[in-house]
Amino acid sequence: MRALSPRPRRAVDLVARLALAYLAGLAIVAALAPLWPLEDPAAVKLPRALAPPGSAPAAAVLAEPIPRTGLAALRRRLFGDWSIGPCLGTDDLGRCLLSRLVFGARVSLTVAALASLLSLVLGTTLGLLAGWRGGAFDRWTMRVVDVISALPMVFLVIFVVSLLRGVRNARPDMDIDQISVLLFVIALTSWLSVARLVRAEVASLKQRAFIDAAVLSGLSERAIFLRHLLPNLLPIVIVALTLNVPRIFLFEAFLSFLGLGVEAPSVSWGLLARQGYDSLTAVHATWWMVVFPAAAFLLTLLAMNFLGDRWSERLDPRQSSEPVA
Amino acid sequence: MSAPLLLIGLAGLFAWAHWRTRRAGKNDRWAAHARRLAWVITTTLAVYTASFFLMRATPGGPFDGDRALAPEIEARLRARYQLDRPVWVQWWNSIDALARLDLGPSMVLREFTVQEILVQSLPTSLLVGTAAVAWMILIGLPLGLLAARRAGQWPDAAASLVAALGQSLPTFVLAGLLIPPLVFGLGWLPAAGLESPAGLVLPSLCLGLPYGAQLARLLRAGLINTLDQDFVRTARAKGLGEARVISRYALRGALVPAIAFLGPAIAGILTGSLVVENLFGIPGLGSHFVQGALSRDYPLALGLVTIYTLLISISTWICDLLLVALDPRIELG
Amino acid sequence: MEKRAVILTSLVLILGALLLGATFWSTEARADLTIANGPDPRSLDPALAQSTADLRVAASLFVGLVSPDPRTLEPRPALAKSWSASANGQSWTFQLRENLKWSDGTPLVAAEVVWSYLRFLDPGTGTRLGDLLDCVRGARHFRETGQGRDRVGIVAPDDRTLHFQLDRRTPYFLDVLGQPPLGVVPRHVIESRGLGWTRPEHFVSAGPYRLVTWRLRDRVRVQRNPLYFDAAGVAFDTVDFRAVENAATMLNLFITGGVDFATDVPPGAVPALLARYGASGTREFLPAPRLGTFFLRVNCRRPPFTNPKLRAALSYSIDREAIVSTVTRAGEPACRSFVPDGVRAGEVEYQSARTLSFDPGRAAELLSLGLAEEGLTQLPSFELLYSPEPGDQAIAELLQSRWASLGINCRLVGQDGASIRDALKRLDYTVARSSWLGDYNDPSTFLDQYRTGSPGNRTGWSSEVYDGLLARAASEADSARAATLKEAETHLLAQSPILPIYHYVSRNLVSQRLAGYFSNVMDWHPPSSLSEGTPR
Amino acid sequence: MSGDAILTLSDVSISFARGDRTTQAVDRLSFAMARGECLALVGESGSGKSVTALALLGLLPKQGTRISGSARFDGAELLHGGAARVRGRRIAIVFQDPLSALSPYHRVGAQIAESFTIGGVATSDADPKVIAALAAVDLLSPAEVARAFPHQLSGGQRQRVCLAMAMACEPELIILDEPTTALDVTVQLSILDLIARQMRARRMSVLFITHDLGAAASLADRVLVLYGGRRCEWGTSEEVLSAPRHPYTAALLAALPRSDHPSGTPLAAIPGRFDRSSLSGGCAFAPRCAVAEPRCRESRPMAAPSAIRLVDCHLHNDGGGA
Repeated sequence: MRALSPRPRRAVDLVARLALAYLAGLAIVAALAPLWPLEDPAAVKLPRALAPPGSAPAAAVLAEPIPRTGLAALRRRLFGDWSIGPCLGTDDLGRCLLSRLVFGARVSLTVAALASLLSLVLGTTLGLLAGWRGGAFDRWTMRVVDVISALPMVFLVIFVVSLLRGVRNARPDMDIDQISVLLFVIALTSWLSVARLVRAEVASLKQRAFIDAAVLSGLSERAIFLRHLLPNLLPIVIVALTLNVPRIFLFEAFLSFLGLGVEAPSVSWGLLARQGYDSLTAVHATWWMVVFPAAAFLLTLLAMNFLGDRWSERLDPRQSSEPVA
Repeated sequence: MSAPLLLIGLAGLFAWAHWRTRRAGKNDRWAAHARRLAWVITTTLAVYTASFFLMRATPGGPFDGDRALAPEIEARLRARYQLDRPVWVQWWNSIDALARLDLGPSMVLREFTVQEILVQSLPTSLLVGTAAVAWMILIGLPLGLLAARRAGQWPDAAASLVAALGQSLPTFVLAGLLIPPLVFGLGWLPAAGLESPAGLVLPSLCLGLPYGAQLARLLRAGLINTLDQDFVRTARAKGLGEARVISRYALRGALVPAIAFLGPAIAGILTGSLVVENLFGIPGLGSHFVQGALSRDYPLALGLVTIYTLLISISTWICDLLLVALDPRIELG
Repeated sequence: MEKRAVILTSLVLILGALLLGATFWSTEARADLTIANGPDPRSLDPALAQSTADLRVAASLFVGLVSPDPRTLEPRPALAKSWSASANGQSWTFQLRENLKWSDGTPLVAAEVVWSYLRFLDPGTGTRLGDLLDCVRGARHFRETGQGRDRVGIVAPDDRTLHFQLDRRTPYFLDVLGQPPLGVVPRHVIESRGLGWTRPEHFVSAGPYRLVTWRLRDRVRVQRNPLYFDAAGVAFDTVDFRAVENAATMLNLFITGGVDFATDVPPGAVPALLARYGASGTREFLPAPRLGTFFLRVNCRRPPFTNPKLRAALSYSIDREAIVSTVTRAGEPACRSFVPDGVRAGEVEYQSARTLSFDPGRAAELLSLGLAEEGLTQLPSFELLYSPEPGDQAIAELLQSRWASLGINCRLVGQDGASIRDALKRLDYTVARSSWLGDYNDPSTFLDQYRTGSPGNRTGWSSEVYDGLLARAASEADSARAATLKEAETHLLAQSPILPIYHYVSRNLVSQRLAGYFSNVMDWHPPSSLSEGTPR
Repeated sequence: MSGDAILTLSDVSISFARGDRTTQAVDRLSFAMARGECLALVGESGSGKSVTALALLGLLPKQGTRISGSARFDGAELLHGGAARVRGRRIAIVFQDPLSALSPYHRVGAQIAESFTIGGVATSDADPKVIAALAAVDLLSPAEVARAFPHQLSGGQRQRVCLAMAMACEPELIILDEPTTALDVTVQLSILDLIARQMRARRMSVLFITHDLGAAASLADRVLVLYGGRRCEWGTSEEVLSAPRHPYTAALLAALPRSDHPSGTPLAAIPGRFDRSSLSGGCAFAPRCAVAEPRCRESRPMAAPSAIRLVDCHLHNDGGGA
């Protein structure tokens, strides 16, 4: 029999539910960003630059041309000219920080989600195959992983940005932006760590008796993967993913620090963090520009970590069984 | 002509490993090491070549400045650094030089060769990197242990909070938040520079904390997993104290994924030091690396890519060795 | 067994770290004066210096025939003790001081000064600022072709006399000679050491300081040169130029006393700095106008901006006051012309064109006129290139937002400096951020850049009228020349290949304990003229 | 009960709370075993055998586990944290699956040596003792085995290693938790034989947990039959196995394949299956009992204390048991 895992307490489950609710809420808020009664995140309003939270009046939103379709049009119909206003303060160009956080979540979460998905699929598949098959396939896959992970990201970014500008100038109709570049570069690299982890785990799982039993019982490779390996891999994969997301956030922030992040008028959390840092000096700090983006990062990752832990524990096949004697 | 020699040597190394495997069996240690070494060299060459052509494909050149150079001057400079030759020839020549361990002269910092720049900055990076790894372990290990031992209880939640804090704040924000209290408030630490051991504290902390947080989370997951395993129960049944059960048995299993993560983490610490170097005015490799790339200083950037590749390859190699030492069921690849 | 291995490994690591650390922590005592100099100097060779950070170090190590007065910028005797010009201003003769010596004790003679200048012009040296000496007869030809070295109009009739023959009357010739890139360099060392001559172990100079250490990304340490002709007038014995790229770090260092002189401040801190360290505070932060302009280049070869009306429409739609009051905030003057105020044109002060203004109405009018001429109904969206420098993005965003309200849509493209320079070089851009810092105190350092074919042009703009006006000005006397230059500038601004935005100010943080710091338009504060002083 | 009892359990109850559900694994279990005796704890899966063993050694997770009652080992209380003092030194355990019970990361020799050092043997003296211990459990090349990692050994070898490890400190009581279940039949016999010999040679008390009545019969002096965490029957193995008095014991024995039955005779299966949720105030076996009466479902049968034979069954106790 297996030893019994600790009983998750009610409070823990409550927090897990809260975390899930927060992430789901954030995803909805971000996805439907244009629908909310927020100001245009790019609308410069110089007279109220660097206004502390709640102190600045809301700006008239209708100054911009009225959109005919989509969420933004629906927003007009629902809320008209009304907006919540810059209740989290404004940045150095008087733009509403709340609105920028919401629209920034759109970019940051999209990039993180897509890159995670890709790393999940690519990393798990390749790591699994490499760990399972071993031999030449394993060696070659891991070599490729080594080579790519040794490729300097900064080069890649500069290279892709420049290349893309060429494409954009040649084909102005193709609407490529910096976000796509970001996605491309991050996606290219985020699967590596997952592949490595999965491979190591599979290599160790392979030695376990239950896999031997499965092989001996003549189960097809597919069935072994699906029924025996994947369930055992899930916990580690989920942890790897919850490690990947902050890495993506941080990489994006790093690019913003270098000035190679998303292009205005797009916003991302990394860019907001950079602006927050810029506003934080030894003699003066506009605290809201630091605190709110940092809190956004923190809450999201906290929720993600918490949920990841909970999931990986729940999904662990060794822990889900009833205590037996 | 050193490049052909290098390639022949590389092929020889592969051949020897193959021969040795045939003779001494699949698990022969020397064959595995030889093959690994050969792969490290191959990887380095592959990354070098990929970066070489990547760099040449990006617009801009090392001699572009805010003020244009007269055509005659630029032509002479290009001739001096052989940039007027076909790219393939340049590539072959640079591989040839690389085989002689000659990384060439910097094209932007023209009074220096790349080796000289490395000699100046690599020790700094290693120093800061070592300190950051120390922070990583100092933070990650206890935090992970605490969280796993008290999984689902408040110390776990607190550790998760600290881990998320460490993971989620971009380095520059972290530095921005740490500097005011530690530098201005308490006056314990210098604002920048490595003039004293105290100067090492903040940069390495900023660099190591995110990785420490990740390590903590990996350890937590791994420990919760292994603490549940039968052999840990056996160890307890033997009458071992809890500390020894964890340090000798449970941690062993939990360290496997953590070590697998350590390789890339060390690489990240070494390469990711740019921001920290910028913020704390530290003369390390990172800023040369990014500056080399941004100013299209081909030899400098490529030389640093080579060094990084080697460092990363070697750190993963060491981690793989550690893994084998930790878990005898894993075979040396 | 593993335990022993772990202990051993950690011991080795700790020992290694301590050993590594020892190399840093055993460094010399603190310098008498520490300057946060910005990015690493790329070269200590004055001929190769280009950034202000490079030039600051070069100026402390080398000296030319004359040197600008830190207070008035008037050329003062340096290696030359006296000089005279011919009546037509085309022939100059300089007398060197007696007993000039290099820092290694070798005597410094006039022939070496000539050699120094010729090396500066030699295309093999690779200087970017070679056009400084274009007024000298034959200099440009030699610089551009490498031919005719002996036909350059610089000769040394004897060990202490130098003779320059100029192509035309050049009112700013002495200002040029005072520039740091024209510091005199030691032939005897350069010829024997090659590129490595700037290493501390070989280094020889004739300036106020000589080189002690140069650690990349860390610092350049210099020490008083006892053989400098005015060694007694140099107050600080050792000076550190610390490589600090980040302005926030500079500020932190300054506040904690790590540096005495910071050369930049973070834009976000400017208002607080002005309040606390400004004129009403400790007077350690006193931004002052300097000769430099931040502007946008427009690619005049890329439709529809081949049309000057459209370019002018862009110019009239820029709210420059908003930019300086919200982004830069250190009192930068919003541009009314390209050439900053306070430039001298020989004996007179240059009155710049002052034709720029923010006029949305006029912008809209010009826009519709230009579009009609081009057969367009709407201005197509174009790209604005900006660099990662602090404040740049905010300016770009501000422009984008303002233009959008006029129906001008642009897309912001953030690129690294090298990519932007490359785009400028190949004219592969539409609108790009640019900046220009004047080399010497004369409008021509700005206006000459837009002459047809000038290497600094990079807009594809070419105007016979403009070239003609500049050529005419070159032969005129001071006040007439100033008027002609103003006419040229007016033409340039009307044609709008460049859209000036604001003029730079100095952003130095200077410790109270330093005396000898004077605000001037060249932001010229040689460490050799600073001294320990009473708090201001 | 016997005056020289090495282990006495009285009213031990163990329950697990997981989420909203509470599972009663062991329900007021009482028994005693004498010094030098081998007691077999017999029951099917889920009857609470292993949980009892783990509880005795204090190896159940603290969180969510509720233990009540008392278990005295040589006079000292084992439950509620007392086990840590005697674990390994005076009471040892051998688990069911020798592969997972041995650490995959350490050499076999090192794992055994550790047991010796716990028993007070100096680290430097441990190695020859390890070899001797391995030789004592009939391993052919003990030095080689000591150098091996568990995954390099066969199942039988591993279980011998576990035995050697358990016996390293010369414990007074050894708990064998289904030590042969994971092994081949031939290996099972040799291991049982080894255990029997060691037991006699070392005069150890053995708590032998098994679901295999045959193995119990061959090894044990006495047998305790468990069902649903409750005691059914206790007595000498001969009595219990040849003349079962509890319907459950009888059914268990009937389900055993026997050599004296002609081949082809179907095995007598116990109808129904154990369902924890059907446990009520009555006899645990009542739902599946062929002879159950209404009172069996209403009140729980408890035998009066006796030193010879205990049968927790209303029917038996009616018949004026011993």
